[in-house]
Amino acid sequence: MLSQQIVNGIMIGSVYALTAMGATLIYGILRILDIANAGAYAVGAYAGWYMYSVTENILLAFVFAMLFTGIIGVLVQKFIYFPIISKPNVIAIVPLITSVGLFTLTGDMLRLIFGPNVKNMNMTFKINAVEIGNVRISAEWIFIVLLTATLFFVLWFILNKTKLGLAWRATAADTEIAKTMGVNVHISMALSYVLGYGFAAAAGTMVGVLYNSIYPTMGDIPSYKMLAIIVLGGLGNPLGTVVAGIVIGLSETLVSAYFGSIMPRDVIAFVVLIIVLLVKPSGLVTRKNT
Amino acid sequence: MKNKRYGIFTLLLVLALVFSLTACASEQPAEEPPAEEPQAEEPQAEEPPAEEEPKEPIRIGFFAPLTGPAAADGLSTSNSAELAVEIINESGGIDGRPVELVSYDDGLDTKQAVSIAQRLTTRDDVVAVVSGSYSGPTRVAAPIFQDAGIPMISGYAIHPDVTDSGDFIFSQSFPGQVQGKAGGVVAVDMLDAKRISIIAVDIDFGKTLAAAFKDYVVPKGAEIVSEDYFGMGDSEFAPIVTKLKDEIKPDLIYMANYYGHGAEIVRQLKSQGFDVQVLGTEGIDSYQFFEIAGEDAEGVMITTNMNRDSEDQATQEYIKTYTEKFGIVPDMVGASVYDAFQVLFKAIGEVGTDPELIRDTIKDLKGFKTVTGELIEYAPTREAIKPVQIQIIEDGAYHYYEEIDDLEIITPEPR
Amino acid sequence: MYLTVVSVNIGIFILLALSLNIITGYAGQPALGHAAFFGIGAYTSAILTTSYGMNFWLSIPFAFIMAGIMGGFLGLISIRMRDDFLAITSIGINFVVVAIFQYSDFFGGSLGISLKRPYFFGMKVTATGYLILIGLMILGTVLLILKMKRSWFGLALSSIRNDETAAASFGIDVNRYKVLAFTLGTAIAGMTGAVYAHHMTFIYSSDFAFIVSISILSMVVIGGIGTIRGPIFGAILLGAAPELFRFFADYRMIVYGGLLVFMMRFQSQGFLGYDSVLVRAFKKLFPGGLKKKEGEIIG
Amino acid sequence: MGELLRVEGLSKHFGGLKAINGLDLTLEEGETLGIIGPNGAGKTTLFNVICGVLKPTAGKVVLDGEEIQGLPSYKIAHRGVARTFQISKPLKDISIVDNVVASLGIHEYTGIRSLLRNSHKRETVDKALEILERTGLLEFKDKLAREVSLGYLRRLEIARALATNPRLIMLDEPCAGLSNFAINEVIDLVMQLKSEGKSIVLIEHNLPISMKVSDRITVLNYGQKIAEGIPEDIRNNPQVIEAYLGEDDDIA
Repeated sequence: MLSQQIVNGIMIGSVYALTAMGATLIYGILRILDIANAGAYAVGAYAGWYMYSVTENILLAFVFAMLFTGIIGVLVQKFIYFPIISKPNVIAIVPLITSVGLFTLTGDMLRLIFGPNVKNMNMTFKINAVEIGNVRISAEWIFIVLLTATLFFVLWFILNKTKLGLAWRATAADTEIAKTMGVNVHISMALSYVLGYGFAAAAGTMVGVLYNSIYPTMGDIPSYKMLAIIVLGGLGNPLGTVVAGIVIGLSETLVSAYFGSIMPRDVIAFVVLIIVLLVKPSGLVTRKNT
Repeated sequence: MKNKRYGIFTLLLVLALVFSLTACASEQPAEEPPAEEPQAEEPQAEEPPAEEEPKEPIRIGFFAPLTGPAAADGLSTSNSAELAVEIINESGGIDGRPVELVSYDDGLDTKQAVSIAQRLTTRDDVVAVVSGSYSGPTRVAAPIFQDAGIPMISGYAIHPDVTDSGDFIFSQSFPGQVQGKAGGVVAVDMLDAKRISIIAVDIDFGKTLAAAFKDYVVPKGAEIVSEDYFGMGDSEFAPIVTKLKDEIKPDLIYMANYYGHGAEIVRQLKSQGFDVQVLGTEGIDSYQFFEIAGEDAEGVMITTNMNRDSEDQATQEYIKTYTEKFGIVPDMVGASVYDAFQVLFKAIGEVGTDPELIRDTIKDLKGFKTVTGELIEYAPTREAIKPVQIQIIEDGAYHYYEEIDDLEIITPEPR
Repeated sequence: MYLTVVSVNIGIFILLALSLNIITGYAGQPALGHAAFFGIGAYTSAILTTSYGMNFWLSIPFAFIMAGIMGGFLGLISIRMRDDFLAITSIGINFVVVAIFQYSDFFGGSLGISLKRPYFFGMKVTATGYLILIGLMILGTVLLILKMKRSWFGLALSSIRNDETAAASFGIDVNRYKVLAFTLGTAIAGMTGAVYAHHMTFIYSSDFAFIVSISILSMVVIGGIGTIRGPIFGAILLGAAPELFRFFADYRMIVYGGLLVFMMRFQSQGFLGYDSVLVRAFKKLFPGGLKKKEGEIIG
Repeated sequence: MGELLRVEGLSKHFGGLKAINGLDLTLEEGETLGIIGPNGAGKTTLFNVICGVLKPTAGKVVLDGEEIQGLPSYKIAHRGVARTFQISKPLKDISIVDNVVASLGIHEYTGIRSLLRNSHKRETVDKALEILERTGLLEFKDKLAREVSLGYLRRLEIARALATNPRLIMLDEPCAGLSNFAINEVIDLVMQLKSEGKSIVLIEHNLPISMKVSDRITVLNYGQKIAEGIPEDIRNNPQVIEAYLGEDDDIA
């Protein structure tokens, strides 16, 4: 059973990592704890669901969800967040409250447009479940893990192998220095939001497929769980986020499997976080050069 | 000097704010008497029959979580409330008086429920109230209706303290304890299960049902081999299912949870290839359960109050009209709220709008046919006694499997 | 009665917002788990009155102390962590506390705790009674904060909010004052919790969820952080919002979310914060009426 | 006159970087010690270690015969050591006068009891105004600190240090980025403090200023003392010239 549980934990952990990646990318540049990223997650899920119900093509659904939500992200960044953080003397809580407002707004907008009831993807898989030894991986999971891996590869490629990514990393390291080096930080910020909201949308669509349900409040739990993950991952560090997501996924799964219901699943992320931070106040993976 | 002036200014501001509120509040009594008097006197004035005055509507209060995490249930119940009122008005109202629905959204928040209850009792001039909400909001509202002497029927909240608030408070669903016991009957007496795993949602609903279920099955010789509780928002059940499949190997799973959880559990069971009988509760009595679970839902059994295969005309009529009007199939919470309205209409039709008479009539109601089966009577705890329906999912729909009408089982124990 | 009850609810929010403002507004510490301490107070009082038969009035100071002690622990943690780490940790503490309420049978578990209405010299306390009690508590808290603003304590918190290193360089024990700010703020929230529990006659874990912390923080920020008038105004506005917007119930969450975004975008100092449009207009109308004085602390 | 401050074998390492490495220093009561050295020589780190912002890796700091290394910042302030910051750290959102009042309260921050003690008694405010007058800030007294320019914030640093009524004032580049006129004002102020018998440690990048006000000068490079003596000797020390010419032409 242990091997199956470890696989379960890693699989759900990779979904957590994907969910939190958007918030990490945004924090990396703008230093905002963007709760509204969970709104993008729900919006993305609905966008993906809509495209899938029209075209029955899941890849198209993912692309559409990411593009649609990514564009919203850029608009949100340009017209809401950027003007806020560029004002002098703005306290750190202001962007946070803004993101709470945006999150509330999107959640209820989805309810008004699509109704409170669950929407379903009803996806059928042509592949079969795989069994290796006594570990069984279902078709959904094969699809999800492959897709997540692809997305992470794309992200790694963009951040490490392209000029745009270099600019992003420079801005993340130090906005002021990046500016003096001639980096267009506006483009880095826009990139953060395209990728940030796009990743959230991909995660939302993926969870929609996984649980076959999409509903307006689906972002509620990710909205805070992803905060625990990005902090655990060292705030703004994409690699740290992957590690933290998997650590949380494994912890939740193993606690649930071996300790039963000693504490609610949602709390486990925070318990892990508090323990880690008390021991190592800078998070699991520490950022270089800051 | 400046210091002081500023301090005083701030203080004055605060006092002004606090007292403007108090003032608003104390304005209230001035308004209250006229609001209350007609309410108290109306029945007497109108009860002597055959006085053909302009027909004033009978106002019935209603609250449900239309926004927030339980909005789907809120929608289902408020649809039912609308439908019930629409149908009675089409048939000429009660005693010729139209019924008016005063409906509020509590957002699943107890603070709002308290405000709503106060509003209903002191401003809206309602003769009775139906709760379409969960236990928390219903529980905090109940004592306010009790104190105001306005009858309230709770549609499906199962917290025992709801009806314990007093003699004006009724519950239309059977208490958790009865349903848990009925689940036990299905598990051990009908399906002969020996090794049972419980998976329940960690709120009053899941906890109460699981405890009652255990109390029934353990003395009958069945073994509870595992118990797992999870949070309301959980959707990941792979760890639990893996554990059950690889180690516990139960011959029956009892799920006391809602449709979202239930659907994920059966999908996960299927996906991991674990074939086991699943017994659910009214919590998964919703068309959304099939929509999410699809084929994986086949063979799941539930204990609930509405028999979809009922030959009762009212039941079939309700299912048909509801589906036509709202484009979705009614579920347990909707049906229970619909019934709560039927009970109120019946009582008001018999005795008029005096709250105490309504209360007494409801209390003495016997053998009343509702869409969720025959309401035998209300127990001394004011919780409905009615047969428990056992339904099984076949071909993507709930179907009749059995009915438990043994009074031993379905009568709530006195507390 | 309806307005009285709504006013009690708003009054409770005013106290919560004022108390959070001590931690976040004056001491500048991000605290996103204030509802946890509200809950600790509520549960402390509820357990004392139901399980141990204690008098409601006597349970209030216990709630005050218990929440203050727990808040002090958060303060100790805050010494070790900064800014965003602390913000998230305080969210975490909120979740852990709620989980303990929900999972522990001692705290009534998922069934919550039902309470009886308390008596005051033989009279059942009514909504009006609670309104008076809450009004007095608000008055006391406001007087305390006014006193604090003019004291060395207040100046220490301002210094810490602005620059901890600088504060230490002129002799302020930063850690100690942080813990004190957390203790004081959470203790007031705890005291409020005791009244809340008995006013509602029923509490369960979700009354103190993270979302409640966020609402309290929103009230502080929307009203104007670091002032007294701000949190009071914010609590009245957002506390009354669900009732005010009843006539378009379906859209009220959108209005609420939109208001937060709009305010933060165009008036991030809040309605009545330092140099907000409203305050400037007021100053123009009454020159000298709202003159800034020495020792006035703004956010 | 006796020894006020002694630094013995002091080291502060950040990972592999030895910001200060086995440094010895002494300061007599009433003396003005200038500390000079190129960027990265460890001057500000030295201040941070003496004032308790940083804990030393090794070595002792002795103030008036008592070891104070490793004590928290606020305790060192209580012992009469005041410092200014190279990058000004004003209390931005309170007024200039309150910045000074806050500093005047150095012995008032006694925990919860301080809640009951008024911070704006007449005499406290008067004293603050007096210090503002002395530092040329009186006209800005009601402005918020974030509203005044950098030059005045440097004066505010000194005003705040004075307000703690210190025995030892440690000034970290008080003239950096100021106009010539303002520099002269700061120099006058320092000379005045000197004449009142205050002990001063001054970090100053600008050699002529340092030579003008210091009784003695210590030159740091790579965290070590490379020269020490009266200003005239330092001016002619070849090691100093080399260290400075390597990166800066201030000496000219």
